[in-house]
Parts: sequence; structure tokens; C-alpha cells
Amino acid sequence: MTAVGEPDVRVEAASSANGAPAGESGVRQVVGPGLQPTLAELSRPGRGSSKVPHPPADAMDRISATHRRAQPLGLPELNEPEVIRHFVNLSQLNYSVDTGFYPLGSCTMKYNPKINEWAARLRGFAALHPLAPDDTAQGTLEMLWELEQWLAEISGMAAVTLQPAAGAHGELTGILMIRAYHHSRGDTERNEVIVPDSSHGTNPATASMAGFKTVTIKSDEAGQVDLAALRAALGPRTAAVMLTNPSTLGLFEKGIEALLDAVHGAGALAYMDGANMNAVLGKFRPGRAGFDVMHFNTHKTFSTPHGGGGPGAGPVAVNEKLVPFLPWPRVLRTPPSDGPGDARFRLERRGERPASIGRVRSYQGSVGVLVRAYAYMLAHGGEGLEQVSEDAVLAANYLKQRVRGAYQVPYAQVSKHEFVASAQEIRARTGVRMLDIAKRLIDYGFHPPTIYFPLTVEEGMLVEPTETESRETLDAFADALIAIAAEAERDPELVRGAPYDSPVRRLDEATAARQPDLRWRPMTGAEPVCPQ
Amino acid sequence: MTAVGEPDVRVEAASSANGAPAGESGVRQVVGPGLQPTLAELSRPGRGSSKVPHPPADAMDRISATHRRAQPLGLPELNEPEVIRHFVNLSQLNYSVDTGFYPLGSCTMKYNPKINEWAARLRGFAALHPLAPDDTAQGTLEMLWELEQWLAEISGMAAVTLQPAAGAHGELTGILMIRAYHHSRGDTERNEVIVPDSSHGTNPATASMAGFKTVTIKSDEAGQVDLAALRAALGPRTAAVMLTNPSTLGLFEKGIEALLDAVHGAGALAYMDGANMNAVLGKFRPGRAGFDVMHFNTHKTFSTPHGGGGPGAGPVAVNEKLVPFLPWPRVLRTPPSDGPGDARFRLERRGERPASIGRVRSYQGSVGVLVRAYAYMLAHGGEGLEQVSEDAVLAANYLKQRVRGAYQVPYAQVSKHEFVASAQEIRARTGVRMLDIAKRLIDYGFHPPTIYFPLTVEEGMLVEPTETESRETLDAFADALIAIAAEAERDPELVRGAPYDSPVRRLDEATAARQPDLRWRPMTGAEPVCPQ
Amino acid sequence: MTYGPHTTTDRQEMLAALGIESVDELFADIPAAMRAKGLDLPPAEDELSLAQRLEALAGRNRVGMATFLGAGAYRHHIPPTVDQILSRGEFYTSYTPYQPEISQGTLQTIYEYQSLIAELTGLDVVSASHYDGGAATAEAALMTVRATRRERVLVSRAVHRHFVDTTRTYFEGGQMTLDELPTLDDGTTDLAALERELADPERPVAGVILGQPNAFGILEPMAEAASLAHAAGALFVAVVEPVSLAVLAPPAEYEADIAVGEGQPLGIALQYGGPYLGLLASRADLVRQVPGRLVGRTTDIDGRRAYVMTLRAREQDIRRDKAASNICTNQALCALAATVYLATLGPHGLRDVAALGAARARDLELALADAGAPRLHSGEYLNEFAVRVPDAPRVHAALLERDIVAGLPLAEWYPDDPELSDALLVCATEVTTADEISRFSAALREVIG
Amino acid sequence: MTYGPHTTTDRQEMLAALGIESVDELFADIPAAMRAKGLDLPPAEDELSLAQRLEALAGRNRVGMATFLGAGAYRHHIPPTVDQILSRGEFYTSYTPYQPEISQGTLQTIYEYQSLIAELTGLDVVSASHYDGGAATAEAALMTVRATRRERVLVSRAVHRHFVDTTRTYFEGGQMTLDELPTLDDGTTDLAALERELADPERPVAGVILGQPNAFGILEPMAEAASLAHAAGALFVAVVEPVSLAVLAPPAEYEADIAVGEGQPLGIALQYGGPYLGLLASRADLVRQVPGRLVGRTTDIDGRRAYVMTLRAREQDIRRDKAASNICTNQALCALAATVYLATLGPHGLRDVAALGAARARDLELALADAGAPRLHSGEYLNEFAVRVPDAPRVHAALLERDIVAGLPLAEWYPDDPELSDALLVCATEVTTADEISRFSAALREVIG
Ligand SMILES: Cc1ncc(COP(=O)(O)O)c(C=O)c1O
Ligand SMILES: Cc1ncc(COP(=O)(O)O)c(C=O)c1O
Repeated sequence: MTAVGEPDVRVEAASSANGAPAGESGVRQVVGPGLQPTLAELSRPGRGSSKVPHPPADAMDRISATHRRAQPLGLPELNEPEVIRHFVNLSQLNYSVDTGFYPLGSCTMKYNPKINEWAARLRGFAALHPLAPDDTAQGTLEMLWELEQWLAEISGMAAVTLQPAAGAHGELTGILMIRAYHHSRGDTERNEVIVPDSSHGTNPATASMAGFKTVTIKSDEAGQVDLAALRAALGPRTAAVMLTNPSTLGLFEKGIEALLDAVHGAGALAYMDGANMNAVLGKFRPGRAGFDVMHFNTHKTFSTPHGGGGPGAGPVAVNEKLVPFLPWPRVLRTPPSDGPGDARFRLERRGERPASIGRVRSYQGSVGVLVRAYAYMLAHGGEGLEQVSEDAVLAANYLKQRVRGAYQVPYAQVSKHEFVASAQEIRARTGVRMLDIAKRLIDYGFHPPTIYFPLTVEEGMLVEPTETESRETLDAFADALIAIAAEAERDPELVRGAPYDSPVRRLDEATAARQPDLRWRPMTGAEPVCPQ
Repeated sequence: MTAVGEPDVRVEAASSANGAPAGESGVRQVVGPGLQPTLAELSRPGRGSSKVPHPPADAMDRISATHRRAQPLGLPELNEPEVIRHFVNLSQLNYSVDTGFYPLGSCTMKYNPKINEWAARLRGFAALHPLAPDDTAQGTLEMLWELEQWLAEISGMAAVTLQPAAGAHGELTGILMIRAYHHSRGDTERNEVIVPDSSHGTNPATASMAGFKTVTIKSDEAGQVDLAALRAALGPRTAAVMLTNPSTLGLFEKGIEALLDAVHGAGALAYMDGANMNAVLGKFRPGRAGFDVMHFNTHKTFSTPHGGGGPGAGPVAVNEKLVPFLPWPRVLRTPPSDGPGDARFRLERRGERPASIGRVRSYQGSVGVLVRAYAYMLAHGGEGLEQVSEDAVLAANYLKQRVRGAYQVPYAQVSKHEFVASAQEIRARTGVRMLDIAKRLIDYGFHPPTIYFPLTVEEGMLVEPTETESRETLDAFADALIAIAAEAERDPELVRGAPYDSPVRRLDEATAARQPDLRWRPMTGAEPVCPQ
Repeated sequence: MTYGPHTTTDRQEMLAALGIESVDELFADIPAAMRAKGLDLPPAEDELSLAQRLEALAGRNRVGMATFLGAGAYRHHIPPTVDQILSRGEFYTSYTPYQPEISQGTLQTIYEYQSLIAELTGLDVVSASHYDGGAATAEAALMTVRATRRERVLVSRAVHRHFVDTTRTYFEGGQMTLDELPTLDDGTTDLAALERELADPERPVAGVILGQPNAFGILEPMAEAASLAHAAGALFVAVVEPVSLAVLAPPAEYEADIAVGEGQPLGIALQYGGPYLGLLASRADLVRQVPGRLVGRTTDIDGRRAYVMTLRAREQDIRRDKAASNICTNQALCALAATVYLATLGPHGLRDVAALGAARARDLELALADAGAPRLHSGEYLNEFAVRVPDAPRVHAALLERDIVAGLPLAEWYPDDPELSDALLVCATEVTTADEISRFSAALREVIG
Repeated sequence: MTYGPHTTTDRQEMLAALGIESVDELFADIPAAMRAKGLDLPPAEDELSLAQRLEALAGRNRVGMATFLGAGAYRHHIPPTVDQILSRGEFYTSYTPYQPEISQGTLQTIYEYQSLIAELTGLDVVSASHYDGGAATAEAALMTVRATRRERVLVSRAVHRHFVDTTRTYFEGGQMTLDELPTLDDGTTDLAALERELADPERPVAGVILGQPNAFGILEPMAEAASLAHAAGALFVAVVEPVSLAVLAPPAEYEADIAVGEGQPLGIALQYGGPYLGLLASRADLVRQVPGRLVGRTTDIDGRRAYVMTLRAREQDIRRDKAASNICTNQALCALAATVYLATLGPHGLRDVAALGAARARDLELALADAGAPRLHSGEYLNEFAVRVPDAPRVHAALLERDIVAGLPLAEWYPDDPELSDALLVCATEVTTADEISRFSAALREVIG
């Protein structure tokens, strides 16, 4: 992209090519990114054409007036070409894995294979109704059943539910099972969940949501759970300890054996947040190690797309203790195990397993997402998945090695799939913050890493390269980080002003929060009540 | 897109985010357009993974060494993520109908409906082998047969062949039929084809390709065929007259009755180039008017995508005289017409119709393109297609009206789907050429119209808005043209330097032609012979 | 098949840069006793073999039948514009728009989504998305608890069974209680019972939840229910079906405080249950209680209009255990599908979809009544209703053999209700054809005998 | 359903701006006698109805059979990367890159396409695309005529029948002649006959065309044929199948001057015959004779690498009747498919496709021979060959009833050759399964009886 420079060659047309109102998004890029008016602004009464047959004129007559919509529906009216142009142009304003390197720590922004997209759109999968009789859903049921077996193998657990819609949802499912377990044993006083301060925000939020009190314990110098603090916190009120492993610092919890002993010794259960499983596939099986329950994030470990924020899937694996409490409906196979003979599959019926915690969502899972995870796992096989983890860990350590020096690397330990680096010294010397460095990376063509997370490291960034990025890309990214560190010394204002070369520049987030504008003005009818 | 300006904020990394070699495409845009290294530059030995099963090791042993490839095959080795990223980034360097207004005259850059894309990918259509037995191809055969009937209705002709792959290919097919017709009557001396000077380049090129001598006649002041000149040129050697109607000036040939009388009077046949049928659907039926043969461009009139230069389809319609000479295989229906009863369809067999000029291509047509045309025609119906032409013509005349004044409009007559305007006066006053104005339009967010075509108008542009662009867009484009005319007076250098805001700026075309570089350096083996 | 780029040389050079010999050294931090020794999984497949396997699996599902199954998830025509946009890598391979400068595509589409759902419901604050209708209902129930600081929620038994199930699961073990309201013969919720429950001073009610249409397809007296709830200081939650809002009164009109629903009908494929889209809209003054993401409009430092995630102090990554919900990854791409769907159809198109479904449902009603399966409830319905069929489960199975999915046997949802043991819940939409309806009624006649 | 944006108001205002009352006035230039009065076409369909109709039509084709049909168009695994890229509007809704500043996406991909086909063939100048294999062969024949100023072309009868047909059509009526060369029993072209024809001083030969593999699937002695052609001052044209070039000697190696072929196997769906991709590559010194577009690499005024259409003085829009060809719209999107296909597979992947096809073909040969259908020719083959089956057309029809497409009865191509009346041309590719092969041989055994 050319950076034109001279303001006098900037187009100042009264109305721009995209039909945006003058002065709103008047400056527009020709090829590629162009800020867009809203659908409401593009709307003209009478536009659009019939996508379905016209209903008979009296179709609604049988519905009484109280039930019928009185006011006309205020949706935008566009014709198909405008709809397409709007969204295609909007799409080009996004940075994405398909356009560049996206080392967002804790998010595992790996490549999303295209066969997965193809598979999920196969009519047999896509058009199947969630309440389809079991006999008509044998293909999908078999797929789900196999996927459960594979996740059980990877986790070293006894069984898996595919129902949860995301990692956080998996956490909730797991925590509810833990409560059901304690209650089933008459152990009803356990109302606390312990989480380390470096845990992902969903962990304490989940505990609260399930009605537990959250007890936070500090990590030690080395970024590991402080075993003494844990022991002190454990007690007869402890229902569970939630541990992210590898942690959000990209570190494997070394003291895991002692830790699990302590947890179990206190009668509590151990929940492992498995969002970071991309580091340890085939290397570490949480169930075997002694965890009682864990969740996966298919949109991290198993390459299902992140979709601009979702959808994902958060399967939960449990050990024998918790099997009775799994959400219903489970997928059942006859004969039960992977034996010979023609297998039939079915869903559990209502009430069939009374100890179940119940449903955690409308239907049996984000099957369209799970098909993709299934395809991914089958593409790799066991060895391929191990290779994934090896490459992810190698890339993270290599990149850490490359930027060490220009940035502080607070933890000496070998990293897993991601690492933390800090700009604390840069800030002290130059005033340039990690936020500025992140924004400056945008000008260099990269998506910034996760910054200021985990909150325990000052001026930190969490960098997760994943296994699908080439060494050339890793090197280019390291070069950019080093170059920016040098820019910060030479010309801090330059870095603080970044980004320059993006569709928009830094935003006024304060006003957005003070005077929230969460929708366009209603297209018909009353003025909107402005949220406070 | 922000125009950053200050060179010091430009990224000058040694290697850029896309892994391009330093100094080659070192400056890279983050979001959206990024110039890309070549596949060869991205290649690393050993990359990529298995898309098909590995063959047995001895698979090729039975083939003798003389037939086998000795040197390793020099194709680039990339992994799937890099492939996708490469092409996604490249795509964003393109201007397209899906991103903006594309008023390229003579090309009918209308919107390509998305249901057409969906339809062409239906497995039943997409996976059908070209030599599939007729019994297994009834759906496609019926579709093709119906499409032929519809095009016959629109053209007012007796029959249609769907075989030609594009407009020029249709022209060749038509001209070869004309020759076959004359020859069949023992009339073997006709070796000339007359074309007006305003005709599309494919018309004379087709005549030459078919072994005819091209006789060019001038247009008159009003942009119409000069009837006197035509009469003078016609004679016993005239095989055909090829006429584009509406013409490439966007004008309907008013003297068509006299013209056709003259042509037929001389024993010649009249070919109508129907590339511009978008102007007269349901308004003018060439066969009824007296033309003997014509072609359609589905990628213009019937919304099949232009694909960055193709593929298209160029069906040819003929009157009764020429039916025997149509290329084989035709699609046959039993019972023959659209009567009641279960219809069966089949393709003609080899030798079944000896007068046929033969095949003009490998198989029976660009069926994947024709499905899209079929869907388009059915979406519109007869009235809808008439509305298309009315709206296309209205848009062209409206836009002409809006820019008249700032530009010269050489022909007074009402325009059809496109119009010619000229920057002759601007050039005389300011030195700014039409080329400069076109390039400046890029900065305003528009694809330039066709320029310097037809060659008969100085500093001309041929503007074809099509019926799928909104009035807001037409107005914004007119505003831009008017603004640029003003810029040319005020600051001619500004306009001459355009474009500024595109992925690359004006190109060194002279060097490209003098020292052609038509491929990257061979990846294995010998140095390339540089084309002269 | 793997997707990684590393060649053996790449790996060796990176190891060398780290000064180590083998990648095993990078895993030395895993206690030896816990080191796994590989995985017992099926062998890796190349892409072609994988494609063949997936096609075979998909082919084993029977999706080509005449189906009258709805019950919360509906077959609709999805304009191909939706998938054209959804398959753009720029949308589906990006993530949560943490960096607004390079995420305006996602941010603006979410803002548009919020606006469109606000237009449909008449409620001004729309959460960027929840997992599905069930999860959204549960979140709304929790929201009424937070907003009122009361702990009891009333839900009609005629709210989608699975939404009630889900809410119950979310409530399980906490301090909160969820009580069900009975229904009347006409299929509507018993408002007298509601009034009684609300009157209990010992157990103040946080929220009242009714469906419109309800789980039997019946239209509820929403305005009356809302005013009863409000009179008792409770919030009123409407569970709505979004396509129906093109023709039915919007929740704001009957003074719902919160509207939730399943967004699947808005351009999302059935996919055996997900990913779907949880709709959640509320009155503006409840904004701080709203779970999940919100996108607001603002400007950048150059004054250009731009969008950003806002009011984030409700979210888990900022507030941790004080967050309004634990939701993180949500359903952004499904919300995009809904946005493209609504933009493509427009107000008239959506109305046509809803009204045509209603018309086809009426045809279905008449055809089934004629075949011996009259309606079960007397209340008004839109495009879904229950019919009474002797020996419903057997009839359902027999019809399946004739390639007809005769809706849902309501006994699956209400096994303990003898009233419903002979009921089938059937629906029609704009894609239901006259031919399908007559095949259904003919086969039914045959099977009932 | 139309796609236009104009509302009635828009139209009225535009008419008003033109000072006219009715749109009819804009058509007043069409002579009254010639004014059509509407069209007798089926009524407009809404999108849903249209989708249902198209699905019904597509469903009437039988594409799920075990098929051994090749004959110039081949079933292959198409990696989903191809369609991901092809369905990007930026590629498929743009046109010929007349404005290089905003067309670098198309231009670079064409340059890459040229380079990739150059790698495959060993020939340095690759035309951006022709309509298909037949049209490319005809263009190559014309090219030899232009380059040598001779008017006679020799083509083996074992070049794809339709390519020969097409070339004959292109030659028809002009001054040029096309003569066919016979084949030997082993299925190869009779080189002695070639030598004789080349020796005729009265009728000098411009070009000699042979297929590799040829229409019987047989490998030809290309080097010998090329040297005979060159000795007589003629150009040698090889008709190649691109996937086979991963394992067979490239045309440059046997000194072909021009290589042409059908590019469909490179990631393009069968689609009942098109759109396909005409490959055409030639020696560098023939560049001025090459028909069609060429893209070259250059720089922009800021020194950035950039691509542009070049050597355009061969093209119809510049040279009119002096152009090298009339081709204008070509097959750019199909060339893009081939580019993505080749980039996805890489050299090893393409080799695997070719070698696996050869291996499966060998399995097929053995299975059919065992079932009573031995090979017809003794020459070497890659993945396609002819077998002798008594009463071939009847057998073919009987197998079709068993859902097997038993290749092509060669009698359809050579109706006058009794040698071929009992021959079926069959092929295998990497997608052919062992199960399909055994179904074929079992059914064949049954049908032959
Ligand atoms: C460590 C960790 N735990 C939990 C989660 C929550 O998962 P989800 O976003 O799928 O709800 C995340 C995702 O951001 C995570 O990184
Ligand atoms: C008037 C006219 N005739 C003929 C053609 C040639 O059609 P095609 O490009 O499909 O070969 C064109 C296309 O540019 C045209 O505009």
C-alpha cells in the first residue's frame, strides 16, 4: 500500500464511492479497506427483491390484532449487490490468520484447514435437525462418538461430553459436575473454588456464576503455583482447585504431583483448564496425571475457526468419578465399545441417567464446529498431533530466544506454546508502553500479541506463534519487535503515535464507554432511549 | 485507509511480514492489500503435506526410462497456510464488482448473483463428466435445451448453439457457418467480410482467423454505419457484414432496415455482434429484424462472472438458413418441442448431421457458466429482463446527462446501455489526457471506464454503468468525474501523477515489452532462455 | 497430513539456536512419571482419504425427507449471500476484536447486528451473542436475579423444554430457585397461577419467563403476563423466535424487559444443534447487567467513525469473579450470518418468510385434521402446533419408514403428562411444499388406518 | 427476482433529470417495425423456488456411479483450497486487468500460472489461457502455419478425437489442410508414415501434432517424432495431459516447440465439459506468434515490483485483423484454479497423484484382464488404456444399469474402424478405489457371461 502523504491529493469528494454520507467516512480507499456506512444509511425504501414466494394476502388474517405487529418493521432495505459489497469491503478491514501472522497469546491462532470448512458444509451434516430421530442421524452420531473416544485418549480421562459451546461453558459444566459429585456424597459444605492469580478470567467468573466463592492464591517468583499458599487455602470448604496448565504464562506446572496430592488430600477435586493443550498433546495426559476434569478448546487446539470471536466448542473430559454427572444426552453405542459388528448409535433419553447435571444448552453440541475438529484430528493422527505440540513449543522457545535482550523475559524455565516478555525496562527508559509497541507492530504488518495479560507481569505481552507459522515469519516478527525497541529509544513519539497504516487509528474508547452508542437510531418509530 | 504521509513512519524492516525478500516488496500493508512475493520465492524444499495417499513405491517402475521424467519437477513447495495467505492477500489487490463500481464500457460489469455461484457448484452439475452417457445427464441436458429455447426467443432466431466459449469464439462459429452456407450453395467466391471501423476488435480478427479478407468501412458523423460506404463495399465477394448493435458507441443503428436490405441484396449474410444485448432485451429481436446470425456474451448480458478475464460463454443464434450448419453435438429432445409427456434429451452423435461445421471445442460447452446464465434468466423472467434493459439504458443516459458539460458528449442521439464522452477540450486546455483522468478516478474509489475505445473518438471514454448500480453510486461517480475535470484546470500535475492511492502506481510498460519477463527463473534445471 | 511449515532443516536450525539437541528437552519440565508415551489414535489420513471418509459419514445421515420437525430449530431458505460472506477468511479466521484498528470489519458487523436485533425486538441493548437459545434464557434468568436481588424465577412449562432444562442446570446447586407455571387447555400459560405465585411475600420473584410463540406453538397473552410481573416488582423475560417478530408484536410493545431467543432461524444451518446463536436484548437501563460483549460506536484520533468493544467492566477478563457472566468466546460468526441474512431479506422479505410459514402451517393444519389428527390446543398459533394422534410414537415411527418426519412426539418432552402422550408437535415454514404436506397427510391416513 | 437497486422514485427522478416522461422514449431509436413486444419466457422465480428447481435438475444427473470414464477429462481430488480462493469476489468479479494499478491480484496470479506451466512443460512462454484443450490445439496448429508460412499440418489419429475435430473446424474452408497419421498395432503413431508424409516436397508441413499419452492412453515415441518433424523444417506440437508431466518427460526434453493440453485435471471440476482451461506453451523465440494474453513482470514508478499485460501488439483489440488470434475473454479463473491447485499440491503431491493413478490403472488392467477384457494395444500406458470386450456397446449399457460407467466405447470416436468397435477406453486416477475396481470386474464378468 502506498502511503500517499500529500494531503492535497486526498480525495475530498462530497459523496464518496461507497455512498457514505459526506464527512462521515468520506475518505475511502479504492482497492481494499474502505470504511463503510451502516446498513441503515445504505437503506432506501423499496429496495431489495423477493427471496421467497409471496405469501397469500390473507396469510396473517387469522392472527388476532393483539398478537400482530402494529408498527412496520424497521429493517434496512438493500439490494443484493449492495449487501455483498458492504460486507466484502468490511471484511477487508479485518486482520486475520488468512492474511497474516496473529500471535495472540492464549488464543492459539493456528491455521484453519480448508477441508474442515468443506466438511462442515456437507449437506448430510449441515441439514440435520437437532431433534432428528436417531435412525436418521447415524453418520453424525458415529462421528461424535469417535471424537469423544479420541478426546478421552488425549486427556487420559474416562469419558467426554461434547456439549459445551466454548471453554468457559466447559468450565461451568465441569464445576457443576464437581458440585454434583460432592453433593452426591452428602458433602454439601464445599462452597469455595481456589484459583491462582495467573488463571484465565473465565475461571473465577465461572466459579462465581456457579455460586461458589472464589479464593485467589498468588503465584511464586517463577510463575508457578505457590504450593504453600495453596495448602493454606485448602480446607473442608474447598470444592475444587482450577488450574490452567500449561499456565497463562506458558509454563508447565512443575509441582503438579504435590499439588494434586494436596488437593485430593483436602477432599477437593482438581479442574484443569485445558485451553493450552496445544503445548502437550501426546506429552501429558491430565487424567492419567490425576486431574479429575478438564476442558478443551477446539477453536484453539483443534483448529476450528475463531470466527471473529466465536463460535467454538469446549468439550469436557472427566474421570470415572464424574461420569455419572455428565450432561445429558450422551451419545451411546451398541455394542458399547469399539467392538466388531455393526454399531448403532443413539442419544440418551430424558431421565435416563438421573444423576446427570442436566443440559447445559439447547441441543447436543456445536456439531458444525466438532466436525471440523474431527477432520483435524483425523488428518493428523496421534503422531501428527504430537508433532503439532513439538512444533508449537519449538516455535515459542525459538521466538523467545530471538527477542530476549530487546525485551525482558521474566521466567527462566523452558516455555511451552507461548511465552511472556516485558517492556518494563523500555518503559522506564523511554516512556513507551507495551500498548504502544503493540500498536506499532500493526504498522509492521503483524497482529499484536496479547498484552497486559496475564495481569501478573508488568508491561507484559503473551506471544503464541503456533506451529503453523514458518521460520521466516517468526524471524520477521522478531526483527520487527527488535526494530520497534530501537525506535522506542530513538524516537518514542513515533511509537506512541502508532498505528499509522491501519484503516482507523487509535480510538476514543473513553467516550464510547461514557456515552454508549450501541445501535443506530431506530429506522421507524420512537427515538431510542440512550443507554444512560 | 489512512494516508500516512511522513516517510519516517514507513516500515523499512529488512524482511517484511509476508516473508518477501528485502527490497523486493519490502513495504507491506497490514490489513488488506499487501504486495506479495512469488510462490517460487516462498518455496522451501520439504514443505507441504500429503493431499492424496502415497502411491506404492514401484508405481512407476513399469514405465520405461525414455518416457519418464528425468529431472525433478520444479514446482514450489509451500504448506497450505502459506498458499491461502498468498492468494487471499493477492485477491485484495484487485478491484472488483464485489468491492466497487466498475463502469467498464463494452464489458457490462453487472452484479454476479450469488445463487448462480451456488447453483454451479451443485454436485449434480459440477461432477458430471462431459462424455457421461445421455441417460445419466438428463438434468443438465434439459437445462441446456431450455436455455437454447430462451435465447432463441430473445434473439428471434430459429436455433441456438451453446458451444462457443466466449464472444469471439461465437463470432468464429458464426462466420464459419456463414462460409458453410455459401459453399453449400456452390457460392465459393465470397472471401470478404465487411466491418465498420467502430466494431469491436474481435470482429476483424475473427474474419482473418477464418481466412477472410476484412474490409473496413467508416462510420458517419453521427456514429452510425455510413450506408453509402457500405453499399459501395458490398459485392459478389462479400460473405458477410458484421455489425455490433447497439454499437460500441452505445448507439442503436437506426438505418438497420436499409442496411439489412443492402446486405441481403448483395447475397451476403448479416452477422450481429450481440455483446451489447443488455441494452435491448425484449426491445429488439435481431432475428426478427432480419439478421441471420448473432452471438450473446453470457458474461455480459446474463451476469456470469468475468473471472478476472474469463471464462465466459458465447452462445450463437441462427435463423433457419443456418440451422443445418450448427456445430455438433446439438441437444435433441424427444418429443422435439416443448410438448406434453415425459421428455428425453440426448446429444447428437458423430456424423449424425453431416452439414455441421463440426465441433468448435473439446466438449459441448461451458456448462458451468451456462448454469449461471440459466439461473439468471429464470430469476428475471421475460419482464424482468426487459426491466434490466430499461434500467441499464436509463442509468447510462442519466449519467451522460450528469457529466455533459464537464466532458464532451460527441453523439446527440439517445444512448443505449453505455455512452462515449471525451476529454478532448480538457486536453487541449490543460494537457491532461483521458488516461490521466482514468487513473485519477482510481483515487476517487472507482474503476475507470474503458478508455481510447472505440478508437474513433479522440480522448474518449466508454462508460457502462449497468442496471445494478444505485443512483447514489451513479451520482458519486458523476461528481468524481466533474471534480477531476476541475482538478485538471486547477492542478494538471496532480491529475497526471495519479493514481496515488493504489497498491502500485503507474507501471513501466515499456520495459515490460522490451525485455519481457514472462516467468520466474526455473526452480530446477537450466537457465531460462529469455524471450528475445 | 499436517499443516505445519517446518522442514527437518528448519527444526534443526531452531534447536541449534536454542542450543539443544532434541525437542525432548523442551518437554523436560513435565515430571517423568507423567510423561505420556504417544497417543493411541487412528493413523493420519491424507486429504483425499479424509474427504472420502467425511462424505461417507455425512451420507449416512438421512436429510432428504419430508420433515415437519421444528421445536426450536427451523428449516429455512438461506440466501447464498450468507455463505459467500461467512466463507471469507477475513471474517472466520480472525478473533475477538481486541485491536480495534485492524478489526473494524468484525466490530461494525457486530454493531449492525446489535442494531438489527434492536429493530426486531424494540429493545435497545443487544448483547453481541450467546451460545444459543437455551444459554441465553439461562443468562436472562440470572440477569433478573442480579437486577432485582431476588432469587426466585418463574418459568412457564410451555417455554421450550430444553431452555428450561438449561436454566435449571445453571441454577442447580445455587441459592436460586426455578418454578414452573402450568398451562391451560388452550395451550397458554395459566395467568391465574402466575398471579398466585407472584403474590407469595415469602418468596419474591425476580423474573417471569414466557415464550412467544410458546413450546406448543401457541401465542401467549404476553402483555397481561408482563403487567402482572411488573406489578410484583419482577422483570418480564420473553422467549421469542426471531423470524416471527416480522409479523408478531415485538417484546418492547408488550413491555418485556428482556427478550431472548434462538437465532438459528436467521440464516444458520441446522447442523444437528449448533453452533447456533443466543439472542439477548434488554431495556437500556439494564445495560450494566447484560452478560457478554457490547460494541459501541466512537471515533478515532483523526475523527473517523469507528467501533470498539465497550462497557467491558462487565466482562470476565477485566472483572474476573465479579463479571456479569463467564462468557468469553461467543457466537460472532453466527451473528454475522444473522446480519447478512437480515440485510439480504430486508423487512418485506422477512415478513414474507414469516407469513408464508403461517400460511403453509394453516394448510398443514387442515390437511392433518382431515387425515384424522386435529389440533390439540385451541389457542392461536403462528406456524407450529400440536396435533392429537392416537398412539403417537408408533405413528411417528411408521411415518419415518415412509420418509416423513412427523414432527416431535411431545411425550419426549413431557413424559409424565398423559395429556401430551398422544401429541405430535409439527411445523411448517416457507420451504415446506404443498407436495410434502399432502404426502404427510396421505401417509398419516394410511398409518392411522 | 431482480438485482437492480432502482425504486420507482429513483426511476422517476432519473427520467425527470432527462426531461422525459417514460422510459419508452429511450427506445425510440429502434425502428417501430422492429420493436419487440416483450418476451415469451417462463415467469420470474423468487430465489427459493429457483434454488428448488436447480436442485431438482442437478439431482436428475447421475453422478454417484463408479466411473472409469476419462478420455480427456479426469476426476481428481480437488483440494478445498481451490474453491476457497475461487469464490473470492475480488477474483471472480473482476475482469481483464486493463488497469494494472488495481489488478495486481489477477496479474500476479497469471504470471505465476505462466511460470508454473513453464515448469511443468519446460517451455518458457505460456499463454495466459485458451478455451480448452481442443481450442488450444487448433490455435497451436494455426501458430505453426503462421511461424513456418506453410499450410499443411499433420496430426496423429491418436490425438484426442475432439481436439482433431476442433482443429479441423478451425481449418475448414481456409487454405490450410489437416492430414491424419495412422497408428500401429501397439497403439502408437506410425512414424514411417510420418516420415513419408514429411518427405512430400509439394506439400511442405508446418507442424506435426502427437499426443502424450495419446487418445488410446499409449505413450508415443515423442523424441523420434520431433526429430523427424524438425528435420523437415516443421514444428512439433505435443498434446499433453498436465498431471502426467509430474512423472513423464516434459515436452522441452523431447524438443517439442509447442505444448498444448487440457488443463481441467489441474483442479477444475468436470462440469459436463466446461469451462475448462486450454494450455499453450512454446519455445521463447515463438513468442510473437503466441495467441492470447501474456503477463510480464516490471516495476511501477516508485520502483515496486509489479505485473502488467505485455506484448499486446499480438492481440485483437490493438491489431484487429492482423492479430495472432481473435481471443479476448479467456479462462483466467480456470488458470487461477490451476495455480492454486499446483501451489497446494507441490511437486511431490502432483507426482503422487500421477503415480497413484498409474498404480490404480495397473490394478484395473489386471482386474479387467481377469474378467475377460484384455488390453487392446501393446504399447506402454500411464493411467488410461483400451480393453477389448465383445459387443462393447451392449456391455457398456448393461454395466450402466449396474451403476458402472465402463469408460468410453471407442466406436463413438472411430465409428469406421472395425478394430475399435469392440474397444472400451478406461482410466483410473487417484480417486478410483479398489472397491470400484472390483465392482467393475465382477459386473463385467457377469455381463460378458
Ligand atoms: C486459558 C484459557 N481458559 C479459558 C478460556 C475460555 O475459553 P472460551 O473463550 O472458549 O470460552 C480461554 C480463552 O480465551 C483461555 O485462554
Ligand atoms: C462488442 C463486443 N464484441 C465482442 C466481444 C468479444 O467477446 P469475448 O470477450 O467474450 O470473446 C466483446 C467483448 O469484449 C465486445 O464488447
